Amino acid sequence: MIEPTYSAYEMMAVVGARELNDGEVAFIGTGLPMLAAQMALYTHAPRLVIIYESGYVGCHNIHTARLVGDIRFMKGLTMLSSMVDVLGFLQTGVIDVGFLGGAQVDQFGNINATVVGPYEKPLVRLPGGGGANEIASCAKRTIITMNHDTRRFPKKVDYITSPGYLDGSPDARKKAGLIGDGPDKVITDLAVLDFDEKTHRMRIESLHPGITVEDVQSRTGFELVVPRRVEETAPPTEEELRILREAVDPTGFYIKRRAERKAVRAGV
Amino acid sequence: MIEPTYSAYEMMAVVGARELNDGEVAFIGTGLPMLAAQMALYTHAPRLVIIYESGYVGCHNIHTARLVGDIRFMKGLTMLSSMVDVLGFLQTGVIDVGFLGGAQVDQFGNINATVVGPYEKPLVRLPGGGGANEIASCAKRTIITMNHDTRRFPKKVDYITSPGYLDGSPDARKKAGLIGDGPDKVITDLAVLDFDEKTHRMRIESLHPGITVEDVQSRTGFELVVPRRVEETAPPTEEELRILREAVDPTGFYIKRRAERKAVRAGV
Amino acid sequence: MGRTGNLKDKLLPLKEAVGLVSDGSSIVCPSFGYEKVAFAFIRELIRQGKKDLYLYGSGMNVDADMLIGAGCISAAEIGHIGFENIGLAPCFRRAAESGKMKVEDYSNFIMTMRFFAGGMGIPFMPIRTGMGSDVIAYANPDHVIEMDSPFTGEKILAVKAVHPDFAILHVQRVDTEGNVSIEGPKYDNVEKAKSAKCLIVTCEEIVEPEFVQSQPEKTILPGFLVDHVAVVPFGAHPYACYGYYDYDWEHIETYAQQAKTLEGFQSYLDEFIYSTEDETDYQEKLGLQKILGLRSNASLGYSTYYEAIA
Amino acid sequence: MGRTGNLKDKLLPLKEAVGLVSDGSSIVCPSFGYEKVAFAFIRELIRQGKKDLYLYGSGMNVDADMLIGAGCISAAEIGHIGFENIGLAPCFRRAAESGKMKVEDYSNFIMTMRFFAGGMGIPFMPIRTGMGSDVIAYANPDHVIEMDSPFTGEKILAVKAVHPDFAILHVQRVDTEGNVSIEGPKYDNVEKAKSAKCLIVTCEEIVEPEFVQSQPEKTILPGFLVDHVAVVPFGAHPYACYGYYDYDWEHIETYAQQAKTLEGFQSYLDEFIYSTEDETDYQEKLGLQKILGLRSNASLGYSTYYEAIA
Repeated sequence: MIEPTYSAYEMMAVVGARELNDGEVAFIGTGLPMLAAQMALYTHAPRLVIIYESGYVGCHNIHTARLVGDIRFMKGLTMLSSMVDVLGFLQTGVIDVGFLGGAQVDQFGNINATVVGPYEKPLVRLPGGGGANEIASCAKRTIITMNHDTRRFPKKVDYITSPGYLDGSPDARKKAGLIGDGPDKVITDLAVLDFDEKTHRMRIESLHPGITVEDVQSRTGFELVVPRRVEETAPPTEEELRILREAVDPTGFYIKRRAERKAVRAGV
Repeated sequence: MIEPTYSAYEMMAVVGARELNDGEVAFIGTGLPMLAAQMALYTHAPRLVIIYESGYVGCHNIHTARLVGDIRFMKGLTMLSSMVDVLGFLQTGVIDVGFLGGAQVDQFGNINATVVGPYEKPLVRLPGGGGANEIASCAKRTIITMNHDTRRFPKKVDYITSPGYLDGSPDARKKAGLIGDGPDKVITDLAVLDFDEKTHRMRIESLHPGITVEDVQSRTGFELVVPRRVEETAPPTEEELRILREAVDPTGFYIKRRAERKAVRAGV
Repeated sequence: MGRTGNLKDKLLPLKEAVGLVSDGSSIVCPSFGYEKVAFAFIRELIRQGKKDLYLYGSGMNVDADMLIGAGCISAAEIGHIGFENIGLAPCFRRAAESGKMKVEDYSNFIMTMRFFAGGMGIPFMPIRTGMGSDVIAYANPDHVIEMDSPFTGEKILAVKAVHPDFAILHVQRVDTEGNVSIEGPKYDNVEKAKSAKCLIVTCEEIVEPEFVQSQPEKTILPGFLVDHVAVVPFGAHPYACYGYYDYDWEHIETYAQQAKTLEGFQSYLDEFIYSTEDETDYQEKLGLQKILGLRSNASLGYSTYYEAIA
Repeated sequence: MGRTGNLKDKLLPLKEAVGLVSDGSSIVCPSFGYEKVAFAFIRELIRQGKKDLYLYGSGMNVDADMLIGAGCISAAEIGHIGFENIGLAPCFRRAAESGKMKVEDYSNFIMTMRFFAGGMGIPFMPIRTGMGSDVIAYANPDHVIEMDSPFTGEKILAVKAVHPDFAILHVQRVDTEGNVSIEGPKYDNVEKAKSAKCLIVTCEEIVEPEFVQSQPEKTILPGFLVDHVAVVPFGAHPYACYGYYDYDWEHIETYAQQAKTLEGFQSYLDEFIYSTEDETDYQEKLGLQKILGLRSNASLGYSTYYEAIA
């Protein structure tokens, strides 16, 4: 195996960007989705309409934003709106795609960002969902991104902050009153996953270069659906890496920090 | 009797202005109330906060506005808001005073601006209430202005567009779910009227110069409450007339047109 | 993909945009304050002889009266149709008094919040007005009813969301990505625009995205909510377009006077609508000097035409 | 007479304004995007040792974490408390994991619409989110429940209006009539401000009414909704104030690092809050060069400090 010249985090950002199509209306959550969205805008999707729950519609920021409410979005902004307004957009079903992180995702794509352990007496108190519940409830499709390990991929999340396919039954979302179609893809540091159309169980779509089905399954807390044919995820091109590093995140706020943290973790 | 040097319409505008106190928040309807509000701003109430349902908050227009949505309000405007927002203010009970015209007002201060005759087959189809229902429902107190004649002052209006004291019973407004206290004054070309605290029936407060109780009663379709002592309405001062004619309505849009119309009516 | 896509795919000549509105459609033409109303669109609806339109609105004026008089409207849910400080709406009177047109009377706020609910994707809104009055007594219970609030049990008015087939909005500017940018008052235009199944925007001019991005707080609608755009300079006449031109009060008074009789109304339509092929014709009929006279003063946003002639 | 009255009757020194908040009050400090947050007010709440405050919010960050760590908050209804792109909120973690603080978890939109309902004077709002998830499963049924819509019978979420005792908002400008004028994002600040029984505004500066009237679309709250005003320049630090100064990311990261331990958090409080008498002291501690470095660039509205040091 050739040592990749890019980090797993960069791979996720590039793959995430590719999932956003030009001309779509995308409601973006915090973290890696922010990087991926700006990457898409700078590469194949210059007409992507990026919305943040802070009320920013049509972001074309020239400096790297550090949070969804960052005032860096004011520069080049198409529409300065409000939370009532943009979260309201979601309810009308006009948002093509939502893009979310989280702390846990289960076999049916339900996301937990609230607690690890019992709700009443949590082992780890997480931030809570913010606007993620709305995005996951209403966007036509949702992309989820998370680092891949057993702890983060339990069979059942401790708390459903943002609904995926709920219990996986065919009409679960519709019965609950949700208008969006649910999770479409899960992008991790190992693979891209999607969901079986009938059972709504998570399924391997493509494996990142050098990763095997066993690698992924062994770091997943439930049984993945493995289709007969599993593609290899196309690695970032040189051009993609150049844009990501020089234009999207030139100060390395996302890319370097992640690398540093990972180094710290590995060292401990 | 000395011929007054002002028209009945000017008298109503001046008396209407006096009912608005400096520093109050006033939600103003179309017609004479617009003139009276600007008059108040130009005389004793420079800090009157004038709101129109079009979304204008804090009007200091320098040219005479012809309608509540007039773009002349943009000049000197404190806050450009929206209908949702300003009509929402009413619901929270922060509006001190509403000021309304209409086609009919009854003994309990209910206003009709919808139909003369039966609703299903009207003799005269009026415009409908616009935002007047909201103003009458929610302002802490309401001032009503109307020309005084039997047709316009029926015992019971044909249609309650904007609620006064409804059937006059002590808790009628509260029982209906209304938060404002109801009609306070009625300003006509003959008199200023208010409402009996207990029965909520319309009562003469002051008579315009030269007008008798009999004049008013004979042009009212129900029995008015007549207190032991009835004041004379103070006529417009020279200064008030000068401001009204030279600053508030220098083109005579309101004042001259009314005079012309009256002349036409009288001639026919 | 929502309604993104290039502006060039959304741009239509006015006649074609009007052609999308089939007989029997429900419409809302945001109008309040004789300003930023898609009046050119309304004239073309009349030229094309549209029938049985269902009209939704809050505060409406000459716009609604003209459509009603021309026989385009069979029913309406309204807050108000009248000519402020001029008088009653004569065509509306005739249609309502004769029973030819069905009317549901609400208030402006009831209608505004019904549009708000429609644009927010919720089935209804709770509000505190309308109660006690005949607005609720005569309301269609499928559209407006009293209900007990959850949590508090308070009595409140529930007003149902509306979703007109078409909203037609006039604005100053649309950028080449279809984003809608305005100057001046907003009224309940945004709520109305968002409530409709199909949003058609007429505008004074097309601008570059950079211009819109230089004042993003003036963007009222993102391009992905806009279905069609027609460029119609002076398209709000006889109403105003803040920062561009004032209302033509003389024209409005002429209309109000003529519309008092059926014959007068017919002659107004003949002169200004049926005998004009399009808006260019219409503008020529008004004449250059009138149009120049209504130009907005740069420091005011409206003209001082009326002060000058007083 | 509402809350009109001269600004001079509303103006209070920061310490007195904070003094109005008695122990046990419920509060909301509009905060989203590390910008326009009344952080000086929050520091003074901590200096004055407020206790048992009930915190309402949607998306909250360092502001909430610091109040919680300092022991000011006994319970909260929230959408989110975390440090975006930095990590978890350590004080919130300790308080929630130990059970010392009671938390009701909703979503940002649920909270935003609860403030909206409060500010609109209606008892609840119907919305389409939250359903299916554990947000509704663990919701307090006195605050958030499912209901059947009138008219359509659809299942919808009813979220109850909130009316905090105090809203404390930081803005760029208040005029001498108390009108509140801002630059940049609005988030759900207006809804939060309008929902409260008492609205306290801290501002960078007082301006003339003529200035506010020159851009009336930037006025977010009329003076008659404002109870008290405190002039607190640089009052949002370590957060930003668009057009004035940027967020102090280094300071925020220092806080995030120190707050990970009780001792570290205590030493942060000691250094920046308990050992400073007031905001002047606090600013001196930060130092002139830091404050100059964060100044907004005129063409951007934020600083390029982080690009410069990268």
